[in-house]
Amino acid sequence: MAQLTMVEALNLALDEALREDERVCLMGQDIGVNGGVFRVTKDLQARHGADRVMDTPLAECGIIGTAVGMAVYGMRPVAEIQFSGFTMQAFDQIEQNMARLRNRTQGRYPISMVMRTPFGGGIRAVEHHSESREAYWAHTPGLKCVIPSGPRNARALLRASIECDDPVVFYEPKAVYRAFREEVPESPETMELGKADVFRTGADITLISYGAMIRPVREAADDLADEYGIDCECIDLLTVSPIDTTTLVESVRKTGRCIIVHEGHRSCGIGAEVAARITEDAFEHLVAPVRRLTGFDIPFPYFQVEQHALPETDDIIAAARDAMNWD
Amino acid sequence: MAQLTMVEALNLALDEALREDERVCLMGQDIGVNGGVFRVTKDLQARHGADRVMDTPLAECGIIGTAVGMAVYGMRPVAEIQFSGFTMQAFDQIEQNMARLRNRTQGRYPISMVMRTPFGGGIRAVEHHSESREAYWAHTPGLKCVIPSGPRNARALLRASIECDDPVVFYEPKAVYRAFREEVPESPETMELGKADVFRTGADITLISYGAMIRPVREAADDLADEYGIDCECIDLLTVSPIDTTTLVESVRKTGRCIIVHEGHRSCGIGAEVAARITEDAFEHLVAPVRRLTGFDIPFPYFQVEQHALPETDDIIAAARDAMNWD
Amino acid sequence: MAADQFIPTDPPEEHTDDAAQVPPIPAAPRTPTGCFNTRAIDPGRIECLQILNASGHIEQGMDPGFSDETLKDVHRAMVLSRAFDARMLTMQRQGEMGTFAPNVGQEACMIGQVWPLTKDDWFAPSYRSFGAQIARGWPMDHLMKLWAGYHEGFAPPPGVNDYPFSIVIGSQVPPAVGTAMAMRRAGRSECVVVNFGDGAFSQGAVAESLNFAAVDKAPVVFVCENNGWAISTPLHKQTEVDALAVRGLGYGVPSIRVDGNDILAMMVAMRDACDRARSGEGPTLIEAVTFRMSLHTTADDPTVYRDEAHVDPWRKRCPIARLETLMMKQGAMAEGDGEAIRAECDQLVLAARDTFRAEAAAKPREVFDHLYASMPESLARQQDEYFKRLDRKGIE
Amino acid sequence: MAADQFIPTDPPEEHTDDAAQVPPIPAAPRTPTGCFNTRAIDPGRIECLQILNASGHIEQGMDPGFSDETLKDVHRAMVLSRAFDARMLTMQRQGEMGTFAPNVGQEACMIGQVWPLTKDDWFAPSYRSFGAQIARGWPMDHLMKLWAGYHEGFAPPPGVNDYPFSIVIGSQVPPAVGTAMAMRRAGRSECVVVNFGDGAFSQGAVAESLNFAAVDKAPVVFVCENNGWAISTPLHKQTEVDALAVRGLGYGVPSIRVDGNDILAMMVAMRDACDRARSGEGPTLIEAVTFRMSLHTTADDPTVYRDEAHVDPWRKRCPIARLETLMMKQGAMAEGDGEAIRAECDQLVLAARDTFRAEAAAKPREVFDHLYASMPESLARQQDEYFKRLDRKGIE
Ligand SMILES: Cc1ncc(C[n+]2csc(CCOP(=O)(O)OP(=O)(O)O)c2C)c(N)n1
Ligand SMILES: Cc1ncc(C[n+]2csc(CCOP(=O)(O)OP(=O)(O)O)c2C)c(N)n1
Ligand SMILES: [Mg+2]
Ligand SMILES: [Mg+2]
Repeated sequence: MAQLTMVEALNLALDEALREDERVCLMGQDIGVNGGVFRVTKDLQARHGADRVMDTPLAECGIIGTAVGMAVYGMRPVAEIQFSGFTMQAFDQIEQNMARLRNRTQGRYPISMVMRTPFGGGIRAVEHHSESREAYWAHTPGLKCVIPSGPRNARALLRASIECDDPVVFYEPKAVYRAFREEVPESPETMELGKADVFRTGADITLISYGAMIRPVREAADDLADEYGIDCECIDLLTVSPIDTTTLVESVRKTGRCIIVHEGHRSCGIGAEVAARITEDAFEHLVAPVRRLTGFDIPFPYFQVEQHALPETDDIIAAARDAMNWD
Repeated sequence: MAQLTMVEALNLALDEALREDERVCLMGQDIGVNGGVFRVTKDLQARHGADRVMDTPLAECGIIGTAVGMAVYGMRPVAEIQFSGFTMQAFDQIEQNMARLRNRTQGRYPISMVMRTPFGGGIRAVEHHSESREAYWAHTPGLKCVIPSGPRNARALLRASIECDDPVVFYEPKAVYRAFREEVPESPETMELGKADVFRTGADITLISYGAMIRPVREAADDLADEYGIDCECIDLLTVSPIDTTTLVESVRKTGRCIIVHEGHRSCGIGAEVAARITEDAFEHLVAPVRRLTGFDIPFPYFQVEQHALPETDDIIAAARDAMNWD
Repeated sequence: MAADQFIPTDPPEEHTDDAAQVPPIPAAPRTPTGCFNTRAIDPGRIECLQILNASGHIEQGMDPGFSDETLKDVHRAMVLSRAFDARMLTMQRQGEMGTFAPNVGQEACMIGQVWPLTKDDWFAPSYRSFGAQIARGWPMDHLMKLWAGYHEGFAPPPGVNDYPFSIVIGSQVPPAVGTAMAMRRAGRSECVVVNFGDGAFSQGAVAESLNFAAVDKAPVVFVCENNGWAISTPLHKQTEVDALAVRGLGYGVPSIRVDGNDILAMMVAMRDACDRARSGEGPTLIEAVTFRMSLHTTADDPTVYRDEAHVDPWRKRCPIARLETLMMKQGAMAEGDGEAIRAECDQLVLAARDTFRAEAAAKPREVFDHLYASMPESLARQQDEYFKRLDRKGIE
Repeated sequence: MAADQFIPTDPPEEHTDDAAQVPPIPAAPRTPTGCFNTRAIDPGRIECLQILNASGHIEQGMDPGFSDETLKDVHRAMVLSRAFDARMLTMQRQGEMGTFAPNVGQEACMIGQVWPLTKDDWFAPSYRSFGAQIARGWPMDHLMKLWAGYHEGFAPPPGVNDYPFSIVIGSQVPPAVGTAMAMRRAGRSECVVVNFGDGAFSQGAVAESLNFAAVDKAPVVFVCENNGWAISTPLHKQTEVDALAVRGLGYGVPSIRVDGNDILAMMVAMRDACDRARSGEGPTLIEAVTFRMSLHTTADDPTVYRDEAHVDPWRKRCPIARLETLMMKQGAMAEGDGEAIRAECDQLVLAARDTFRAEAAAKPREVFDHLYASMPESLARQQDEYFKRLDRKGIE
């Protein structure tokens, strides 16, 4: 067992995958000698060679497009996009080939690849470096979108994503990269994709979230219990596409109240989808409408003013108290 | 007054705009001599010259990127993307500059431009030619997304979009292009963007839709009244971003039931957003959960089998009858 | 002050004060006439290859020595492509096909570019490359399904490695390079041929692909089929350069122009390029210069934007006729053989049509089947909803 | 059969049977040595410009004859850029700035590229171009706001036409071309200068931009500041070509390499290119060859990936020192002047810092203000929600 940060846990998962499966290769900007701008791929080129851990030219469309082509040939590329804001440069290849080539060829060419990219705010970065656009991927048939929340599940989910026969957008909450350490077992671990994690059970209200927002949700649940006697059930989606509707609906059928918390923009965001599904399937159990506590429909604010545009612990507490008083 | 198809009405609006405002220019692939593959820009190059009605090279990112630059200089470009499936090639420029340059420059450079593109299925086209991805635009802060449903509102909304000081994605339902003719007044007309149209009032259930789906919704409402005595209120969103929440909520507060019908994929689609908003604001009036009758989360099927993947009149009727019996 | 006020009067001195490691930046030649008065690179310096000239004669000393059998094979493949083309147009006009993109006149490009490929190699076609697809082993009835809007048509047939064609212009190019990158890593001596048009060359994705292929020394041959038009857009509106091959050099990809209506030149250039790829020398760009003789697609009306006069001169350059002249001359073909082969090819196409008609069946219940390796639960629920809809409508 | 089996033994015949309108496809020179044995284009043929050599001497006969005043102006601008750079690094280390990208060593590129521009022209910078931004009239305190994460910093100051810098690599280039296209249509003799790096040149958007500019004859000057590195990626991993300028020729854009550490060469090349643009001759690409002397950004640690030995030779090529040698020689500068100017520039930067400190204030209530010309109702509702949140937290 080792106490690892998320960055170290991801590095471990990649190293394991490279060791155990010769089809696996990594590609991206500055991932080789430099080990990636966040050091997620540190030392991997030295260990596995420049043909398996490739520094690419500065062109995201080229990265994703060529990764697709490698997957078609049977490799399992893991492509890094330096920040999720730059996935826009690869949108065509993501939507047209990564997501659809399997379908187009009637299953003949499975696209077993992963696009890893750090997302989200909270690290005082410049514009285009704090995007949370998981809803784009959830709205793109053919993709899966996986979002870890801590070192241990990051490692297990990344391994599972690399082993998955479908293309996965692996969205890494960069605010968590070095935020804390966690015990990560020696022996390889994977987790089932598409399964949400009920990490706290409770009777009064369901709090749904993922990624870096899990921390404030957890804190809020503690405070709500301690200070207001409100008993929260907390769910970490882990996979935002496909969404584990069953787990969510089961919870809300029990609690009757729900808040979904995320950084991404509100309109047509993950929260909209979660709210719609829960309302469809748990309507008669709902005591209050599902509340969305999300990023606003504005570009992520620059770092002097970014903090309060993100849902914080006290905002979750306030929203939960409101929901408990709803009428 | 003239009886025009939507293609002719759009052509009229563009011609008017070119005549009345010298800042307006058109750009796109094959829009000049060829008049566009759907002939929306027919004769406009001959009338207004090749510098104002420009044939561009085959590069969508270049088209939208340069259009942004023209807008920055004070022109009002109207850029055509031949099919909405190819807007993916321009996603970077749409998200990073078209949508955000005004905000980035604190209002110094308004991006008064329109990206026109035909969307939707129903014309037996090949893959990538039937996409409905308005949810991408609705999830992208800074854009407006306008969708006409008939010749007359197409002409008025296109003029309004060109006059709008903000960037507009003008999504043209190509199944309607030549589907029917409508009276279009001689004198120029515009319509306010962001306002939904309640084109039929009713007491029992609200049917919300836009674009090519308005036709089956209208037919379904007629049949539901005639055959089942169900009195539908029908709303044409016209602008899917921003959504005219007030009009929707008012209606559902009255009817208590709602179906949203669209071609686009379901997860994180416009229907999710509409359902979430209505539930937030009309929860206590809802008798049944908002029902989404939408495209599925699969790539739009090839044309031999596309028909039944689109909501049809009888599907709307069935859904409305279900909703009336909901318990 | 104008540029020519600083025209140097003497040849510049050599510098002697730079450290050895300083890159050779201010290397000669420096312009003697101001900065921009000369175009430093002359597109004429791009090499051009023609072997079989427009009258069907082999240029002196350039005979590649192909056997009669080889010539007969490629000839037949070209004739078959044209027969398929004609039949598809008819079927489209009769409502049996969706939009279709003819390739009449481009048969030498089509067949020449896949001629050197083995089963282990890969081909990434564009939508106009059906002649090449047939030559690569795609059954014609299969391609008919594709053009008629059946999902099955896009699945590469068993034993064929290729990509299905790409509808989004240029989008096949980055994956094709990726497949080549994978081959190099696998240590196999295989290669990829990727086809795209003169219009497609304007896509940034194609430029990125050239660069990726060059830095990776990927075994890929880029074939830019320059047929002069991208729908209504003639080459001179698409680009300022005359020879698109020049573009490859900007990415370090050796590039050549080939007379795309000369099957021998296409075969030779392609074989060399594939050999280069297989032996680890990296990518090549071949600009095959040809002409779009017919419609862009059946949805297109070229009379709106181009003069038939542009087409006429190209009629004389028919790649099939040109090859036949040679074959007649060197005895690989006798009087009447041409007609016989044409008739035989027509029959093959008609037989394929019959198979197509017998087999093609809309399978609305399969549209969810191939998106994921295992279907997510929430998608399965949508499929249920869809099946109920089909049930209600009484659709199988 | 290998390529050289068909080596022609005689020069090819001319063809005489093509109609006049047939494009000149199989034009000479045909290769005498197989298809790919020669690289048809020799990158050495790209013109290179250096005027002031590395020892500060003007190459014989190349004196552009700039006045002392002009030299003093550009010298001062370069010194100011470096002073700003140093101060920003300090401020960043002290926590007063966000991530910052130094441009030390690239001052000749910076200043030279905007030197010929008037107020009416436009400049589209990349993030490392702050020296040029200062020269274009962006107050230094304004730029400090930008790097410190205040929204106001990105708004071009009154009277300055320019784009704010682009954070997304290459994304500024298509809009810059669009602005030039608009200028041409407006019939003004203005031009746009757009700056991007050697890494950025791998982006497809940049390739598309060259093509758009060329076909439109847009008055734009592309400045590719080739500083040898894109974060940790050296040029030879970024591309196979030695001279990026070659790439412009593939799109029909006249292109030149310039010694980017030679302010005179930059000024002359830029002036010529801008003149070309203004007089309707269309775009130009200038590859300014320089070196990234320092960190990529303050978030970067170059010791991980590059050897200081690569940097050393470039220290001798300091663009400021080189200009000072010339100025001393021609009497535009006297002993001690350099120190005085440096001190003066440091003072200016400190004064800007004071203004910045006095003025910079987070305005969380303004983040919704500038997205739309008029705020949609549903966004206004979100703003209300946000304001209530701020109220609850006690934030102004
Ligand atoms: C990205 C994209 N943009 C636009 C189109 C529409 N379109 C289909 S074919 C075509 C012209 C292609 O020209 P070229 O590449 O020269 O190939 P050719 O048709 O001549 O074979 C266009 C613009 C498309 N399919 N994909
Ligand atoms: C589209 C995009 N991809 C990646 C990045 C991350 N990134 C920032 S700077 C940089 C290197 C740029 O190199 P170059 O263009 O040579 O400019 P330089 O930093 O040398 O001035 C990278 C990869 C980005 N900002 N945008
Ligand atoms: Mg073409
Ligand atoms: Mg660089």
